[in-house]
Amino acid sequence: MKINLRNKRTRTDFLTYAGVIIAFVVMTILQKEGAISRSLSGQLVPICAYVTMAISLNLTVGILGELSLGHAGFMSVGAFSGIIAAMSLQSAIPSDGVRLAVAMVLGAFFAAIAGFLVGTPVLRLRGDYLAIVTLAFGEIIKELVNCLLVGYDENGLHMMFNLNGQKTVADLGLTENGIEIIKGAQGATSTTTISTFTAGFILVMVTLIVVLNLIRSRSGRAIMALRDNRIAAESVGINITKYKLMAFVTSAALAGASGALYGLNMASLQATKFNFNTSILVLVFVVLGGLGNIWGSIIAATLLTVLPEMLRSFAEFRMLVYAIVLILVMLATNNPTFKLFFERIRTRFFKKPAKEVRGK
Amino acid sequence: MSKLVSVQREARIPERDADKSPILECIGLGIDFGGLTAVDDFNLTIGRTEIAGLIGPNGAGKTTVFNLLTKVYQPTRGTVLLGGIDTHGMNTVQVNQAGIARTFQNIRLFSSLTVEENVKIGLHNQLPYSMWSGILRAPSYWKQEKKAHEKAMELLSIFDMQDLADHRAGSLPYGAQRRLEIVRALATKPGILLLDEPAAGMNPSETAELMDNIRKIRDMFHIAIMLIEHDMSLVMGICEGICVLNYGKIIAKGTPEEIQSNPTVIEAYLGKKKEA
Amino acid sequence: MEFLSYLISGISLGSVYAIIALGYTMVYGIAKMLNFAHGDVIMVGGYISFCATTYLGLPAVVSILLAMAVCTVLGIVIEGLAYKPLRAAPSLAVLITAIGVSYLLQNSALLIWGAAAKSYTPIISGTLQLFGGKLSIQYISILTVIVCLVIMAGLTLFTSKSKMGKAMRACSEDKGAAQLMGINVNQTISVTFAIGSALAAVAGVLLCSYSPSLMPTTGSMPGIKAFTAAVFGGIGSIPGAFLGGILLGVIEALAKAYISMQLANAIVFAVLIVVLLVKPTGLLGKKVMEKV
Amino acid sequence: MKKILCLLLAMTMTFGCLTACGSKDTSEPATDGAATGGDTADTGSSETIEGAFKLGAVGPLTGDAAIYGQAVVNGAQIAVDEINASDSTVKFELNKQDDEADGEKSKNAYNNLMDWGMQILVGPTTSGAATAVAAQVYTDRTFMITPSGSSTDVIDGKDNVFQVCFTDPNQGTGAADYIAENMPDSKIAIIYRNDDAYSQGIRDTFVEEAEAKGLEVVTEGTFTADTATDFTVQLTDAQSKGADLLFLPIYYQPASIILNQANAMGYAPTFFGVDGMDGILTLENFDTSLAEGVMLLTPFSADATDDLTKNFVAKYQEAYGEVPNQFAADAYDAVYIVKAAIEAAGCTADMSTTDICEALVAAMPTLTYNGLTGQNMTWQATGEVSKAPMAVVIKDGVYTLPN
Repeated sequence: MKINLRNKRTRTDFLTYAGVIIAFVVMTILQKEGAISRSLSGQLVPICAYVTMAISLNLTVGILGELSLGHAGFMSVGAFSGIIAAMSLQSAIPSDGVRLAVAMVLGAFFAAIAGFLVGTPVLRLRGDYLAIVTLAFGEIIKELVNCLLVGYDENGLHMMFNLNGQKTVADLGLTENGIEIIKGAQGATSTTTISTFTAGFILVMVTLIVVLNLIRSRSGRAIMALRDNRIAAESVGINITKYKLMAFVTSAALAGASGALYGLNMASLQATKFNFNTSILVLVFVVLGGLGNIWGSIIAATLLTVLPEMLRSFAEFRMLVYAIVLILVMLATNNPTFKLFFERIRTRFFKKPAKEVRGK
Repeated sequence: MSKLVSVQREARIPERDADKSPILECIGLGIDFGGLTAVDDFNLTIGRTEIAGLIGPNGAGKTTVFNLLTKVYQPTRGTVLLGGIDTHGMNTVQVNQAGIARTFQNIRLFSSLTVEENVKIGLHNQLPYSMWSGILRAPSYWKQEKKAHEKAMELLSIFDMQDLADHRAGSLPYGAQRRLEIVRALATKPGILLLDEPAAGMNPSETAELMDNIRKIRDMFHIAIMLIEHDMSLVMGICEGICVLNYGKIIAKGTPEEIQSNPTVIEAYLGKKKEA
Repeated sequence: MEFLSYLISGISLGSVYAIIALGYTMVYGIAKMLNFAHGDVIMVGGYISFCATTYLGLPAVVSILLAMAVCTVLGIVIEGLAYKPLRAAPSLAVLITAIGVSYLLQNSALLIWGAAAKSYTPIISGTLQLFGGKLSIQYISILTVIVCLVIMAGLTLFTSKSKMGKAMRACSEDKGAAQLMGINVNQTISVTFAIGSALAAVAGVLLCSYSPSLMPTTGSMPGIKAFTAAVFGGIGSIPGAFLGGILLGVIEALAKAYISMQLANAIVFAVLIVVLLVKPTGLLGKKVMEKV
Repeated sequence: MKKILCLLLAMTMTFGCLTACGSKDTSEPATDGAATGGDTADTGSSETIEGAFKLGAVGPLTGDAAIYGQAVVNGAQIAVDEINASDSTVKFELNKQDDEADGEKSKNAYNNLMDWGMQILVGPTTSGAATAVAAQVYTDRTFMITPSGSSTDVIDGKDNVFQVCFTDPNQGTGAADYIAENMPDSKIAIIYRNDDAYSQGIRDTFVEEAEAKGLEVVTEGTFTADTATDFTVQLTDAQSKGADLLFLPIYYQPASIILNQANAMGYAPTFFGVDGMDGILTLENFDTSLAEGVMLLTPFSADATDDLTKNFVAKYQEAYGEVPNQFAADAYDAVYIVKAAIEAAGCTADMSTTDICEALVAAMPTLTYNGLTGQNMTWQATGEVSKAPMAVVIKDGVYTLPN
């Protein structure tokens, strides 16, 4: 199994892995030395979660080519099932690391189920209609979790669905040693935070391995074939539904794992966190990083998560600046005039004309 | 039933396999779009290794016939037998697996992928390793991918395109894109290959080369080829049987010589073109 | 009788959705872009009208006209600065830009008008009492439905009869061909945005009259709901937007009343999903066949 | 690579552009208090004081909940300015950070403040965010006092986290007790926001206590952030069930819509709110006649005639052009409570954050504080405040004590 670095794609993949590993090692050393601010070190786990979200959404939007506006819904499913798992297994699995791993796997599993349930009917739709249905799904998940009451005691897991708003955690009938895990709208408020940067790094690596290896395999090629030309893909015998679903479910599962990581980093988490805005936030990472460009997603997710924090000196102008940056970046990367302008700057300063295979 | 399958012609190419049963039989095939009948009463039989032509004026319904055969549209009536098996109820993917491959009038490549990947996608169903083997890079992945690479290169070599393997399909010149589409279709191991205007946009020398290649493909893979083409020199040059379509109906069938002398055809179509 | 009250609530709310959806669907139909900033233009319209009546003491009608004028200019400026440069860009890039514009408008409003909510004075108040007071309909709801119908009829006439309207339809079918026919596509799209934004101002005034509280985020949720309504009715279709809006409002009200208030929104979205599965292009949407 | 280059360039461009705009803004006289309040405060004198305690304030300054966060930082700013201008030996340096009412952003804001060297945290403003930060604060041993994070989850099991506001259950039972005492025969309907911890929390304990006291709750209506524009269904339901008292454990912004829509429907029950309702009279352009007869439990009233309140309201109005609401008052009190605790514990500004924390935690239960939001406020070691809720009724557009 030798790695052929002369192949451009293999090289890009290899550099992506290497970049993530180097970033992790550097950050860990700096953190040990106390050389990075608390502000940044506090963001490391969310960054890992968002990077995973961005990569997984890129699988749907960039690789499969279907616009999803409800990716946060899968994150939500993963987050809350991960929290339930981690909280109820506290005594069964004393090791934080193992429990976190189990929670992430379960989060991924339940999100995958959600992905399958949504994907099966919905992937028959196309374009903006599919987008609106994923948006709708994200909103439905949010509302459902808002009605969820979950507790755990020595008799096991208690779960209740608060359909009419009349029930409270007290109705779960927990014993004295019971813990209230999810309290409806109040969300999960007594979570023991067990997520670590190392766990986040491992998740990002696993995500990279899954997504990159998938793309470079026959299944990934089939998925990209669907994106490029659905009719041609069918004509060469690619089962559209199967591969759409494969991409969608994989993407959902990774989002679920990311949600579990995120959820177990927060002492308090409400379903409303995973709303339309969060889905959009992740979509912005993907589009800015470049559709189908995995390392682009990683960098965009990191930069854009850190950016609002760097803008704190702007006080209340902060989000305004963020919005302007967003618009300008979109213009700069997509407008022919701007592109030409940047190209010129590049050639002037780097004396190396852009080498790119240009399509017709 | 028509006698487009000229069994006698078999004798002209003795190295063909002995199976004389037809690969494709259309019986009373037709489709309506709303109230409009696009194709009606389409009867055609094509032999195992025959090269057949489907011609007719613009809008005659030629591409619709291809779409019916490949189940892009489900026929309103009629039957398509593929190697004797009824394709009723099959979808595009299933008829492809049953042995029909095609190219498109307006090229439909996977343009952001490389030439090699395009061919490998054609080989998709011949690479039996699972998603998990792919993600975990199990031994079967390496073995199958190696095989796929070799096979893709072998197929590309038909048109001498091995050197282009790493290029983006969308960046290829027009002619090469058409050839790649044929290679990709061949990769699915079809029993019959449908070519939709393969020579469109080609100059005479390229067309001549294409004619040679079409014959070569037939002889190499022992498959039937059915093509839609406006270039009469190509059609008359390589087709063993020709079917003429006008207003969705077959107006004539026969050998190139018969078609050329058919008054109905001349009146409907060839008469005007022939002067050119 | 209660059912009727609920139904009326639903229609009232639905008519507000419908009026927003009309703007959405129009821009989508011609520019083929999901203008997520539409809801925020509504918010701006509401604030302008609020300022005109409260600070300048102008009559309601003048305030509406002023709001329409400001929003029209705003729409043209947004289109010219943010969307026009991306005409050739992939639709996702435009989508993200629209989201950027939405954030920009919200945060500008926050800086200009402050975070505190403002109470909007409805342009007309009062209730029509029926059956001895058992059933009441707010005048503002009646007005909204009427305005909605007028706008719908106006837009339909405009797109089918006027030269500009025909140009719009041509652009929506095929921009390239329209260009070749001598239609100024850029100008047509700008006009579309101008009309869409003027409609947004009207919608803002009616929304705030119905639900009289103004905040910088006032427009975002109704915007999303109206977008849903537009898709529900078949995006790009003018009667579809009206139908979608009304249905959405009615479903929301009845779901609240008879199924679960908790899940009213979830039910609305679930119905949307079911409708799209049965009719993949919405209730009145055109089915587009892909040519092979 | 090209994209990243573009990104960086674009960022630099905007930074340059906006710094220019920003500096121009501050040089001009403030025209809108709320908008430029933060800016003027940043350049205020509080920053350069030697030996001052570093105080952090966190709340949503942007987004949906910006009303509350801005009130909190403004209230805290007034208290800090007052203290620094006085001859008190305790001085403060205040740093205000935005958290968009989001747990993750709130933790970021907190970490950012810790990088700055914050010694005491006043915030976060909203319950969810406060709970997320409280867990972090507990492990870090930083002293935290939240003006308005009212859920019990905020303080549960965290000895160094204190509240200025009532806890939600406290308000729910308080309201039910008050109704049981004064209007025991009411047919009660509740409209609450079920995706909001605050609202749901109060509703839960209210219903529990109402049951215990034998009150009749005829119907409950809910809404979420996404359905907060239309309440006619909930109101029709309440009306048809014959409810004559409408309990609204919600904030004043949606409450103002409910009052409007109920009025338009011709439905006029007694409205009963909790502390979130405070502020309804200050809502710009709000027709206060709609709020006639609304009862609410609130610890703070901007119309109170005591000197402390009058002074605070006047200063707030001067600085920010608005009448302060309960959030601002809570934050104002929080700063003074911190000051009192520092004086009681004898802390100095050169002590470490954790030392200050331990000293203040020990001092808090010994304090008795009289402030804007209550007389004789005391704290249990759990962090919960004990103060008497005050029921007021709105008459002629002002709060009056009910007869």
